[in-house]
Amino acid sequence: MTDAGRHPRIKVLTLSEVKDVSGHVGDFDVRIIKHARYVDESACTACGECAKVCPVVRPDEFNMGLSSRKAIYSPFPQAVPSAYAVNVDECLGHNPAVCAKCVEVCDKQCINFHMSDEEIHEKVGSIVVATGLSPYDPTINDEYGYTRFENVLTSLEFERLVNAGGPTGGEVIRPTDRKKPKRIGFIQCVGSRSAQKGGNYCSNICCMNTIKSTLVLKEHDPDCEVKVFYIDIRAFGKGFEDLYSRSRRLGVQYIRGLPGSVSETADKNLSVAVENTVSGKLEIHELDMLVLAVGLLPDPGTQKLQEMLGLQLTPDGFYLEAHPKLLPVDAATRGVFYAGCAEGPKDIKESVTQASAAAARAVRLMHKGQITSEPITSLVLEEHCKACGKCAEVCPYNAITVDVRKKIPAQVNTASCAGCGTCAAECPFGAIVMNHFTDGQILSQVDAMLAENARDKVVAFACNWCSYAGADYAGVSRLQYPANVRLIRTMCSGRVDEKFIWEAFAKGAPVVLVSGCHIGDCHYIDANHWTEKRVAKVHKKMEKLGIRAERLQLAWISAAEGARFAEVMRRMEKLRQQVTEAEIAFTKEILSKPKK
Amino acid sequence: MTDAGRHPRIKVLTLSEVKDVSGHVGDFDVRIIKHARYVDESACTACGECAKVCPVVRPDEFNMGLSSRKAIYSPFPQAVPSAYAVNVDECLGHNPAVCAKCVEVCDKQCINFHMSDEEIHEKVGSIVVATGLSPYDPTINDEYGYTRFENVLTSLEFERLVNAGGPTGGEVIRPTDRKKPKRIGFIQCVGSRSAQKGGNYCSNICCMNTIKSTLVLKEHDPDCEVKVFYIDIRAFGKGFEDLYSRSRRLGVQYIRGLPGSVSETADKNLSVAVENTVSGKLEIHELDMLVLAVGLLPDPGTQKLQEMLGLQLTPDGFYLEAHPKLLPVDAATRGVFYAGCAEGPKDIKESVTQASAAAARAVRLMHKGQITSEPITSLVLEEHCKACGKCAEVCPYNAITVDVRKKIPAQVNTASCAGCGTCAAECPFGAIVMNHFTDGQILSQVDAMLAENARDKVVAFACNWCSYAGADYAGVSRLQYPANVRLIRTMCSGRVDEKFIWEAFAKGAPVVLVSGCHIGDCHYIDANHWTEKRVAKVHKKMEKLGIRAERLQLAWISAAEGARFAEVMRRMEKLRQQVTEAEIAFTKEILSKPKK
Amino acid sequence: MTEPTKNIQAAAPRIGVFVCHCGANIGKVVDVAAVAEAAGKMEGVVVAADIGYACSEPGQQEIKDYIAEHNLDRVVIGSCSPRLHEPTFRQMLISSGLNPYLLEMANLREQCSWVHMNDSEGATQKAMDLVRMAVSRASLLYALEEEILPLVKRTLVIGGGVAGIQAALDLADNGYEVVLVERKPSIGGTMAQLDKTFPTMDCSI
Amino acid sequence: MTEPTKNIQAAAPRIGVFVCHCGANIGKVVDVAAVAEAAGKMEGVVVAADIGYACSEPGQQEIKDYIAEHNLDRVVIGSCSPRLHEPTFRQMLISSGLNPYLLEMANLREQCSWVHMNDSEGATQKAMDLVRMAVSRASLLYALEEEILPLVKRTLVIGGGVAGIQAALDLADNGYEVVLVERKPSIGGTMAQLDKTFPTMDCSI
Repeated sequence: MTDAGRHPRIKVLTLSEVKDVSGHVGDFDVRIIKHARYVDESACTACGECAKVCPVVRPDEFNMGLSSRKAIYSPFPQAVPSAYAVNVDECLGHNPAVCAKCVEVCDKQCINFHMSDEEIHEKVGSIVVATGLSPYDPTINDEYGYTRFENVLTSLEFERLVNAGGPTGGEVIRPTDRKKPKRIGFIQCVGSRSAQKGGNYCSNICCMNTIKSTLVLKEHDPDCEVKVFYIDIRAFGKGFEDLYSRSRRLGVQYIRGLPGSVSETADKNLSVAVENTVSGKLEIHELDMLVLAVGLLPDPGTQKLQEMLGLQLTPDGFYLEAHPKLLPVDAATRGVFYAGCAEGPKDIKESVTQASAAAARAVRLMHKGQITSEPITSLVLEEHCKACGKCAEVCPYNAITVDVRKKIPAQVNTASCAGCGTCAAECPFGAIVMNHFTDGQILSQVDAMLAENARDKVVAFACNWCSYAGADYAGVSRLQYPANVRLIRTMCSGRVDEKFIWEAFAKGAPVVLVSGCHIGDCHYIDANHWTEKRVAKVHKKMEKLGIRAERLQLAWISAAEGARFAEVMRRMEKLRQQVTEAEIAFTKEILSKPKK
Repeated sequence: MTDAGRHPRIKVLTLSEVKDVSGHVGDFDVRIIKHARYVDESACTACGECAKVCPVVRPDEFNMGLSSRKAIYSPFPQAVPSAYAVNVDECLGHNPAVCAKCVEVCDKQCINFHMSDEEIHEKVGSIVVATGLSPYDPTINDEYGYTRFENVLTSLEFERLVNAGGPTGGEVIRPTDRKKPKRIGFIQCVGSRSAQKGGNYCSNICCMNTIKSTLVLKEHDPDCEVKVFYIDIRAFGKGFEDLYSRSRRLGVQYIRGLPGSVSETADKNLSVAVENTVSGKLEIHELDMLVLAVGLLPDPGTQKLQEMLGLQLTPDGFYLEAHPKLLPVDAATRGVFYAGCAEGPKDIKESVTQASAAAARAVRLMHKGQITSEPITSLVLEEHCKACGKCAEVCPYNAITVDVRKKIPAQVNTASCAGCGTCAAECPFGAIVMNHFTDGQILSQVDAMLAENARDKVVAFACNWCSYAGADYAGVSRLQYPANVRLIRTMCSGRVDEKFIWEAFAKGAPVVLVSGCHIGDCHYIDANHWTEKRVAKVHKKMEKLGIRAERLQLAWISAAEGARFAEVMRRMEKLRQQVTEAEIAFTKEILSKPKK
Repeated sequence: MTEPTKNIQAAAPRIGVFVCHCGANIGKVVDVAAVAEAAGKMEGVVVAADIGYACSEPGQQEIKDYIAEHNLDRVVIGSCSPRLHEPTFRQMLISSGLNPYLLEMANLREQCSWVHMNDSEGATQKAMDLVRMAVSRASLLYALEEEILPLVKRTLVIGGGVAGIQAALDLADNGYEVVLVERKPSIGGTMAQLDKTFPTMDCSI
Repeated sequence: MTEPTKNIQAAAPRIGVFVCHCGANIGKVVDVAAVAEAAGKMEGVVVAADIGYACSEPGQQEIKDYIAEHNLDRVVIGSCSPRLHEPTFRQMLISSGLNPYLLEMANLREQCSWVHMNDSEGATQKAMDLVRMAVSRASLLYALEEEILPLVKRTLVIGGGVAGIQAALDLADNGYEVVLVERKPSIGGTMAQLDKTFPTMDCSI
């Protein structure tokens, strides 16, 4: 923390928020609002005289409200920057007649109520999103009586309570009578693994955090009774199982089953009813204090930032990686990287590791001092563009901007474009050229293929990463299939334009196959969703035209599915044999008419 | 994989082993043995003609022995380099009279039996250890009848069986009758979480791997019966819980409890007896096939490499990080980093993330093109060194080399030295100077402190990272304690030389405190273990000399334990008050005699 | 149908077609000589030849000699999968002074000879089609250049918790400027609130 | 007792001692002027003074002026914890032309005035001792220089599984040479054996 605060190349902006980001990889424009601190952070020595005289007392957020602070305060003793701040909403005002006590007492004259919010502009080449987490708040559903029973705490409140630097100096006392609790319970999965409340995902850290807390409790007081109510104990990481065993050896009871209800006794103890799924019996446990192991939610600002940077979210609300296994810290938006709980719940070790990984990826991007854009990108022909916005809608990389209202033609940011070609396939006006995979180039392949004996051939489009690779793998495995299929390679199945399919049928193709990566495995995030929609659309049109929809097939074939590729080819050949001369002739005729 | 194989800056050495590493960060000398492949890897086009004619048939390791390969073979179709290799132990020999069939059939003349192992020397500035894992082998303990019952498979064997690129083309058939199994069981934690067999740690990936397998099975055959026997289902990661729920929704049965025994029926089915810990009853499940979810062990070469590079291992046998939370990919040996399962069991996403992090740390080290060594390092006075080897033994960073046999004086590699000063404290001959914390400098502080009114003062040594910081924190928290303590700061408590303690007592100190980071939290890996041993040694000597051992105290105080610091200070003051003038006089006298 | 404005040929293309035997791998199933001969008659093809191993050093040299001799401006190789040797042949074009995007490959091994081993006739027909398609496409290829865009060597880190701090430090220690933006009055995030075992204020943070 | 050979003073040390009030933080508990006065009489001390805020710009300038005026070669600052401002004052020494390791701090705030607020007498005594200890240590300090060692910009990656491959790629893409050593005949490791969901041969690997 202090290292970051004092590093000559790190500019720390606290009380600050990113308001807007424009531009693209290599050249982002960032607008930041730095809220007024009302204390000169470089001059303040954190002596604390100001807070002493401040008359406004508020609950201390850092201690989860278990202690108090003033309206002028240091968030916590080791804060960086090591300077006080005024919460201006709480402050009585600086009119000397009203208060201004802090201003008077500050020798160094650091306090200045005339400070105002500052707008800061920064130019950066890359962005690391490390927006962290937000703990689940059990007040919403009043889980286990949290809002009604004072001796029910959240795990974060408990954390401050056992912390040597916390409000009790690390002494565990329960709120109602400030006595040492002798019987303490922990309830796991509060706001996790539940369809009703919080997330339905596992929050990753709560099991180990509870186990740690049980060890701390047993260290403080070996005789105290500690019970943990759980579904599964997820001690999955390095050294975790060892801590779990140690906790059990020290006598901590792990009871499988989440409590059904909690009630308060006359002396403010808690009566916990649980069906022990091991014994199968309903048990009542009386406890002095109860700790709710609350889950982790994404930071509330996640969605705003997601829109600003064109990022994706998982159904759980965390940021989605460009590839969940092979590019785990890259965002789909080029130049943006994830670190820490913003990407999903994780512990400190994982956060630190991921942060270093994000740094590696950012450095990899920046070390040359320039961005080389792959030439296989798309290109807008402005004279044809009607600024309809379709291309921007389908681009998985947010690489296209178009002002639909002002009818300003689309613009491709070639640094962000990954070259899937979905925009070119979807453009209703033929206004987008996909370099190296132009309409003309692909259509010429179709035409060349079908110039002779079209009736005998199977036309197949295959994406480079999965289905074309699957075909190669069939070859490596020497899997035999009929020799009349001819593949046309595109980078992504999303490139396969409707007109390629119509051209094939118009030139007499009996059957056409479109193949790509499985849904979820697309090399271009989710461009193959558009393939799927497009094929469905063509199917419908075929039916309308009286062409058997079956003649157009869609198949997902992964790079490892050589056998599946061969099987699909055999199936296509069977299909081809069922297509009659008459059908083909009819199709050619109907498609030769002006409007398809 | 192919990206790595063709990257102009990556030199891929397969069939190769690191034999020896010398030197240090920035300048390692590496000796590598590249075993003969007997095939020219740059010329081979992997056409496979050679394997066709090879008469030697062996089980295919890649398919876990579920298929066969020849003595000349490509390990798997997408292998990099894409070249065949000869297993010379299996080959019949290249005498044309004997065989040499492969040599004859290779058009490009790639096969050369005169190749020999090559020794390669490389100079590098940093090292990434990514030695991976070794799956647990259930033949050792014959778990669940693995060696006796053919239809009991390991999870890796099963993996090859369901793999579209595997020996059955992804068709799940059971070994004995090659029929589709309709009832399949998975047993979790085979070789994990067990004190008896394999590791007693959790192998991290087996739960999710099994869940994935159940989904694949249900996709192949929605009616098949799938049962999973488990202790806890550890679906802890992003999207994991979702897969687990999906598996349960598809009807996969999760049965809590590990089977007690497995027997084989007449028709080669498996009868599994398990105490269902939920129902509490002993159940018998008859299954067609049983899959053992085997745990992950460290690679067998781990220990050899550990010795070569001076690394540490955890009790589980995986590599130990320099700091488990804040430096999770750094080894304690400067310039060495960890990636993947070498550091502990983890899935692909975590491995990839950690690998990027390791790259970031290595790049961070190398980007300046030079190593700046902190000046606060130790220094050997060769004329005093007796080459006893003690310093090298205690150095947590392997930064000192000394040839004990040849009596060559110790040498400090300043690039690796982190400056804890343990060597200087432990050297029996005063031959090591710790820069900026020399004996003279520290003794002068002791002397200056005790020059007047020594009787009233508490001498306290505090390490920079924990106990000195804890004292600061007490200050920040305004915790009051007696004013007669004076702290002497060293970087590590490991620096506190016996002679500093004796000097304090000799100069009339009533009590002395040595304080440092908690065991396990030492900023210098484990240097404070030596502090502990040393204090114990001094305690014994004190007793021998008739000095109350109680007058020397050892306390572990973390940076957050301000309250604890204040409390220890109060305890020291109480202790001080109990020390009599006579005791002090006696101590001074006895210590003024030549031999202490 | 719209054609890219860029895609205008200055002159008639001069295509060379080279069909690889890959030893017997292609040659045993596909009539390589016949394919080369058919290719020689295709539109835009100036020269066509069969080659033992196109990927080998001598094979590449042979092709480079053809390029120079016939002043070729486009090259079609019928051999293995482009996933294997496209980088090799692109490099070869560069060393012949051609733009690497003026290469097209026909996959005659993985997607032809190896999968139609018992149908020489069909495989040869397919090989001819694949080469024809490649030639047709090749005549419409145009040179592409990598675009070089400027880059600001600075990073914005959003969030000052343990992850943001670590990312900032690793970047800064690598020599990059970092702007670290934190909503609260201090950096530290949730970690600063935690008690020891998930670790404490110890050390660098 | 052995003394380091390096640790030989060329001449008598010329130490300056500066005791900071830190506003009222130290000054209200500790008799700062008395501490400064006592320091002035210590061995090796050429000049001693009390300062309002040593860490502030004017405070630092004042000290720098003393250094120049009295030709000081060592500086002792009695103020807050070195964990807070040692970097600040080391920087100050450098800008005064002194080696930064010739600085010593006495912690009169966190470890004195703030923790003995009701014992002015004891705190002042302690402050004097802490300054005396600092002066005594300062007179034995010697200049230290960072050592610059050569570095080979190459990395050895041991193991060619998914982790080794990724580390190698990230390093190579960052411009570093990599030697990737794998025991088996192919890189790929365990990952290459796995079926799809924990993913397969798709994409870049």
